[in-house]
Amino acid sequence: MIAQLKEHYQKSDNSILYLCVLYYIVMSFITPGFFSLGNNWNLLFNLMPLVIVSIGQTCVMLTGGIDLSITSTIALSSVVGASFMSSDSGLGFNPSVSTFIGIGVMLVVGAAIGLVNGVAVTKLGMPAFMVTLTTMMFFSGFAVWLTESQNIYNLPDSFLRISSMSMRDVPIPVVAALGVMLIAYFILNTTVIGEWIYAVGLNVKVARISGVNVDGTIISCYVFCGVCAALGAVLYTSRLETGSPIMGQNILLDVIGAVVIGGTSLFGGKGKVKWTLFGVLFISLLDNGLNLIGLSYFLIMIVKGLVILFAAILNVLKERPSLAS
Amino acid sequence: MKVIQARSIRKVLDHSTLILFAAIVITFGFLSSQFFTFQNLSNILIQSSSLAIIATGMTFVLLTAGIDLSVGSTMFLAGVVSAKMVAWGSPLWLACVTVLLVGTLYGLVNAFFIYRFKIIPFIVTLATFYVGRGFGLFLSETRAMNLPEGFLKIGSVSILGIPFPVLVLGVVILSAHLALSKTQFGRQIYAVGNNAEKARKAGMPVDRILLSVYLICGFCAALGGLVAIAQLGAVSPTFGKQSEFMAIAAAILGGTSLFGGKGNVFPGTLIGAVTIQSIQNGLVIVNANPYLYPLITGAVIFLIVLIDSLRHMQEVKSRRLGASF
Amino acid sequence: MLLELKEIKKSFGQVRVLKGVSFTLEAGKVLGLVGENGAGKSTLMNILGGIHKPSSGEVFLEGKAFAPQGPTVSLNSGIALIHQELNLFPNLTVFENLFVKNFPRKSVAGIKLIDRRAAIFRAKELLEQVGLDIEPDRIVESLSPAQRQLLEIAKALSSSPRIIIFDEPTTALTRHESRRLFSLINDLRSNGIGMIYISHNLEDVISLSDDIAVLRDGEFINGYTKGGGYSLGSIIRDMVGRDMDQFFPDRDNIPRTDHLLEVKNLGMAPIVNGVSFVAKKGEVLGFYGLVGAGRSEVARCIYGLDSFEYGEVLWNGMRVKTLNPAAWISRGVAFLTEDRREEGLLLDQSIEKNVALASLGSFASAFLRRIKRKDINSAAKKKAEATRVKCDSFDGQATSTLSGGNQQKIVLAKWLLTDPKLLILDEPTKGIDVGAKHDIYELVNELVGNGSSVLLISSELEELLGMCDRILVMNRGRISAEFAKDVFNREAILESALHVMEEAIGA
Amino acid sequence: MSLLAVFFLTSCSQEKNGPVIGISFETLQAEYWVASLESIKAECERNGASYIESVADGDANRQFEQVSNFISRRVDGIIIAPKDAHTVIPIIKAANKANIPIAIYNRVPVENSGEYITVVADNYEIAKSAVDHMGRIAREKGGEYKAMILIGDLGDINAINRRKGFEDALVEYSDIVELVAEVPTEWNQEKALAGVTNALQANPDINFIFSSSDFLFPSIVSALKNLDKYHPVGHEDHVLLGGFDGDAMAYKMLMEGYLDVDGVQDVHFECVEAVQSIFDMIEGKEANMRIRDPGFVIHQGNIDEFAGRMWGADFASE
Repeated sequence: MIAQLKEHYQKSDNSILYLCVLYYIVMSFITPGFFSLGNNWNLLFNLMPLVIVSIGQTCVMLTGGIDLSITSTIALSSVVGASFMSSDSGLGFNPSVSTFIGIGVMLVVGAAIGLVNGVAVTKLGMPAFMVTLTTMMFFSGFAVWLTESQNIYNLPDSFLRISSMSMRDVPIPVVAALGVMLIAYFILNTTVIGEWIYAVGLNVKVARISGVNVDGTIISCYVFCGVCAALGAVLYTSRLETGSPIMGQNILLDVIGAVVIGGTSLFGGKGKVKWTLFGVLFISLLDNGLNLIGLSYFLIMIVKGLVILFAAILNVLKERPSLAS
Repeated sequence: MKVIQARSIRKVLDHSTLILFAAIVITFGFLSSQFFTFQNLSNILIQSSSLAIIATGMTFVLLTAGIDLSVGSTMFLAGVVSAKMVAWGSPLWLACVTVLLVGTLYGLVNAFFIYRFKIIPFIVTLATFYVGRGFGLFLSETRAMNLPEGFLKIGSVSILGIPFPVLVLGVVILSAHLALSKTQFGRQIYAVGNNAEKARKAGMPVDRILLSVYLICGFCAALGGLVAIAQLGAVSPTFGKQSEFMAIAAAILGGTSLFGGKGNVFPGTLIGAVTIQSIQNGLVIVNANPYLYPLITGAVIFLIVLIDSLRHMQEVKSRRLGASF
Repeated sequence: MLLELKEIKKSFGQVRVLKGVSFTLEAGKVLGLVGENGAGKSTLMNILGGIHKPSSGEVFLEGKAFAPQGPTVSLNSGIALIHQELNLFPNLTVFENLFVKNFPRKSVAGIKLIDRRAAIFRAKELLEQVGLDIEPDRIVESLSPAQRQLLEIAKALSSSPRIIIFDEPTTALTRHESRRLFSLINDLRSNGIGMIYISHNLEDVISLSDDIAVLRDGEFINGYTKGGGYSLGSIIRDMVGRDMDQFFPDRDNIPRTDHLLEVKNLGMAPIVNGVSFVAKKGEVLGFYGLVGAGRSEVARCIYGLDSFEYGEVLWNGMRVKTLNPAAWISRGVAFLTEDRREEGLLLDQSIEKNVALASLGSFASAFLRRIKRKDINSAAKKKAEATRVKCDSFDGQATSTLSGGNQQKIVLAKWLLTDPKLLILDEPTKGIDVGAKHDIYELVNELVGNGSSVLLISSELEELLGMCDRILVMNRGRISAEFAKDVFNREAILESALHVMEEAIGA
Repeated sequence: MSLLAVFFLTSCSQEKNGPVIGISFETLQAEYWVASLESIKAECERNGASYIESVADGDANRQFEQVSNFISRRVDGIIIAPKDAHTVIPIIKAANKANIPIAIYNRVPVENSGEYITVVADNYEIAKSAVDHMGRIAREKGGEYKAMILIGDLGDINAINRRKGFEDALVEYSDIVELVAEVPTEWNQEKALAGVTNALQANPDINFIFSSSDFLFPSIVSALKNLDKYHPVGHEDHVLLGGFDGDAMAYKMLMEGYLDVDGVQDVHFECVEAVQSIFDMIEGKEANMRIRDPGFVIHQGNIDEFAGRMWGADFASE
């Protein structure tokens, strides 16, 4: 029985998920309130925007790139979208129309930043890290400048309800995250462009010679990533009822960390949607549990670091047991 | 005619980083007469010394295709440990030596996990990034700490007319440059960065080389931290935050590749760090609107990277043409 | 006895690669080691080089038991390996590559720094020995493949070895450069150095070697000694395990007269200088020339991998405006490039995915471009099987684990799956074994038999003579001669490839 | 290994009886926040309550998540120092919905229908009166002044309010004080040091400096010392200095006679009142819902009277 379990564990690529389950069980015993309906809902809600943003990042990383500008994308689309919707700025549409327009504008902002990144990386041949580092600086500065640091509020109710509304008993954020995951899964596993993304990540030259539209593939990944970040911004903005120019500025390492811990390679060509889901689950659980235990600020950081290291070691030992000795 | 033109374009592109650096300096010089004073230029050097020292260590790591996200935490830890030691009555020199040891030790921890368990550097240093800051916050009880006069004196003395931070910077850059370009160890770093597997096959001490670059990076981070606090006279809980990104940016701006094997400390990384600092300095000197800082900084760095990649494309083309002769 | 191997066995997991191989090497002799890919030659060499340890068996070096613990030990004991995959670091200079493990050093203020002058001086000596005329401080990235190969040999010499193992040293070299290498080998032989020479070019092996050992499937099959009466045929039979009646299979196609591809005055100074030619339907058109003559570059320009300065390309009589791989593939043109590891294969990906890569579009639905997974997988598998690739699994095995010949077959299968009207092959048989070569020739013939055309670029004149309907010779970026099948003339072709043209010097 | 560590840590800090208070701070980057957090925790303990704490690192979303976690853990009361006036609204709604009393520390939420306690020092007013006092000193001394302000993070509402207070106060003195440098610091000491040095380079005659937070003083002092411009009040080259917060560094500078004016928030008062009101609500008593910390401006003239009320005094003596 144990031997079978062990063999299954050795073979499967779900080890991070198992780690999550283990962590969940342990935490349920030692933390009051962890294993409760309310907390599970919390977990789920905290997870969703992060999942959406991370899925976009996964696509970019599959091509061998990286997108550091997701935080500024979230901030900029939050304030731009909010200023279209806010009753203060007085565009004067009726609430549901302006919600519609607002979300549309947010997604367009995301796509536009993605397009800038993608074009710079492909057509101008700039390294992704530097491109997105500078666009991060630029667009987050732009968001702050645009609003002069002020938050934008008085958003229409129909927009605010997004984070609490349900569609056939499934909350909208969950629907959105599931939707993004399904789309990403569909694209990566069943379409031509999905195959192209992996091929580009594994070897650009081979891909180009084999007729892959390399530039188009990479650009679409950055655009997709930007749209995902913007979608994350929709959920965040709706949840906080505020368009904020510094929204999401601290989630960058969480997102990239989650994707990489899930197993997606930083060098491209290797990664899966479900891995990223597990990675995000791992990071969120970690935060949630440590938060509930009531550890102090710095202990949470120390433990978080140690657990990440621990997970990585487990994963390595699984793949290469010889390193244990 | 066409050839001459092409050649002169290439000449310009070859020294793009330097030329752009000059352009920045000249632009600010025009905007403010204060910029071009000896005092201000030496200010720029003093202010960039800490970043340049950290970026030097980072360059070693980047050359092996690694990355170290934990340098900011190491800086912070260095600051906290030194402040604590001095507060407990230890002599200054002992505090400094201990701090450098702590930094090196931190590098050792990174290297240990990277080469003992073969975990990718990104994850290891992400984990130590959290642990380091958490531990520093624990030691400092998340409070700002002021350092005694003695520290500030180190920061402001001049030896033979050279300000102390610049002197330290000079020694670091010189020894790093010598080590990278004139020693066997240095050349082997480039070899490992190009292809670790080949280097191993060729019988190079790959593990030892990887170990040493992380040690060097940890040491430089601690030293950079010391240089910074010697100027500041205090350590706040946010000390060193985001330094890892700035250090990486400085190195890449100086021509170091994230994929290993390419780059240098002198003039590359030094120019990178000084460029970043000059922009900041110039903006203050001309009393620019504070909101425009990130916009201008982002845009200028983007431009530098763009020109650099155009040069690179040109180079690849001409190299291919020259290959068979 | 310089080196003696006794009953060497080696398994990787379940796979037995060497099943007990024994042979000896004497000082001042060259041992030719031949066998198909996968016969175990490379593993054997890696054992001598200290990279692998044998599962059982013994090695004796000058009578003493020898079990190297790593590459350094081997090298220090006087065994130098020249790998097929070059172990150079392209980001370092020539002299740095020569001495990267052990620079000449001088002490400055107690610190050991590289003695650059001494290093360059010694580098020059070594380069001269192998006949490589380049500055020692050039970046290796800027060297041609042939220059890199020679540099690799110079590197091996720098450790003053007693035994040198050459693994396919001539694949990147021209005939001329190869001859230079052979004379170097003869010099080394007379200096009492023992050498093992591994190559698929059996003529070279026969002319160089004092002894020849044939391996097949990890076993020692037969040994020959110079003057011991053997022929090319008998060696091939030992290698393959069967008779190979005719090396270049027959083809009975008649090229048609209509132009499929026409290139007019194509140029990219200084490598390609006004090249014009026509490829007809149903023919095999060969390109011969020295390395660097511009053959590959012409193909790369046409295919849109490199840009060119002037000239035009016509396809079926129509001028082609968009020159990029995707557009060419949709027209029915495929290009097997020279560097299969860097440009041909996704090494971490399965055979199935590699074969399917260039044909994804034609197996996708119009709406949403969904891939018809079943169709494409079975088609890919069928194509791969048709190339007689040897592998464990089509969907689970990464192509990096395959031998060179099998990898090349996968790349070929990828292009055949696109059903090309024109297939451009750039050095398709470089570094692959006899059996695989034969398979590839047959595949080419089958394709041409169905009415497609092939553009064959090769440095092996034999191959071109055996396969082509027409041969174009390139020299310094120009087409210097054209030969039709009935007037093929070995000497004339070589002459026009080597001849230094008057105007070329003037330019 | 680390799981074991978690076990260990929790077994130490578990299960006291009495109410549990969730404390969520947006940041701990200035000493002021640390002092507040410590003080609130001490107050909780004094009242026989235990607490769980979290810090959101400047991220409103994370703070929302952390407070949601508190709520699902069913804490008895919540004290929160929110990121800003707007993003706290959904947090208030969530707490109200779960029927958990909530106190908003240091920042006033914008108008809303929720039920909550606010404890606030008016950043704008305190900054304005501090700078106003600087202006008065300047007028008394006479002469022309070149002014510099160190601005905090442009994404932080308190930083913005302090900057606004500064600017509005200066209007009255525009005849003698000219603003020549605005240094953005992003609440970062290194940036502040570089910025101040550069500004002094561009305008060597700056003699009026206001820092949006006391924790940036080390940078200012360091820069001034390098130029030999750091002198006590009364010295002819003294640079007029003003700050905000009331931390230990400011206390020391005041006592040693280097700092002219400091706007102080009364941490102890704020914390005691906040905790008290939360407990009143938990116990169902009438609670003071709007606690206003008037703060005060301390300067060389009233130092004897007010120094003891400066929270930095306790920190400085440690």
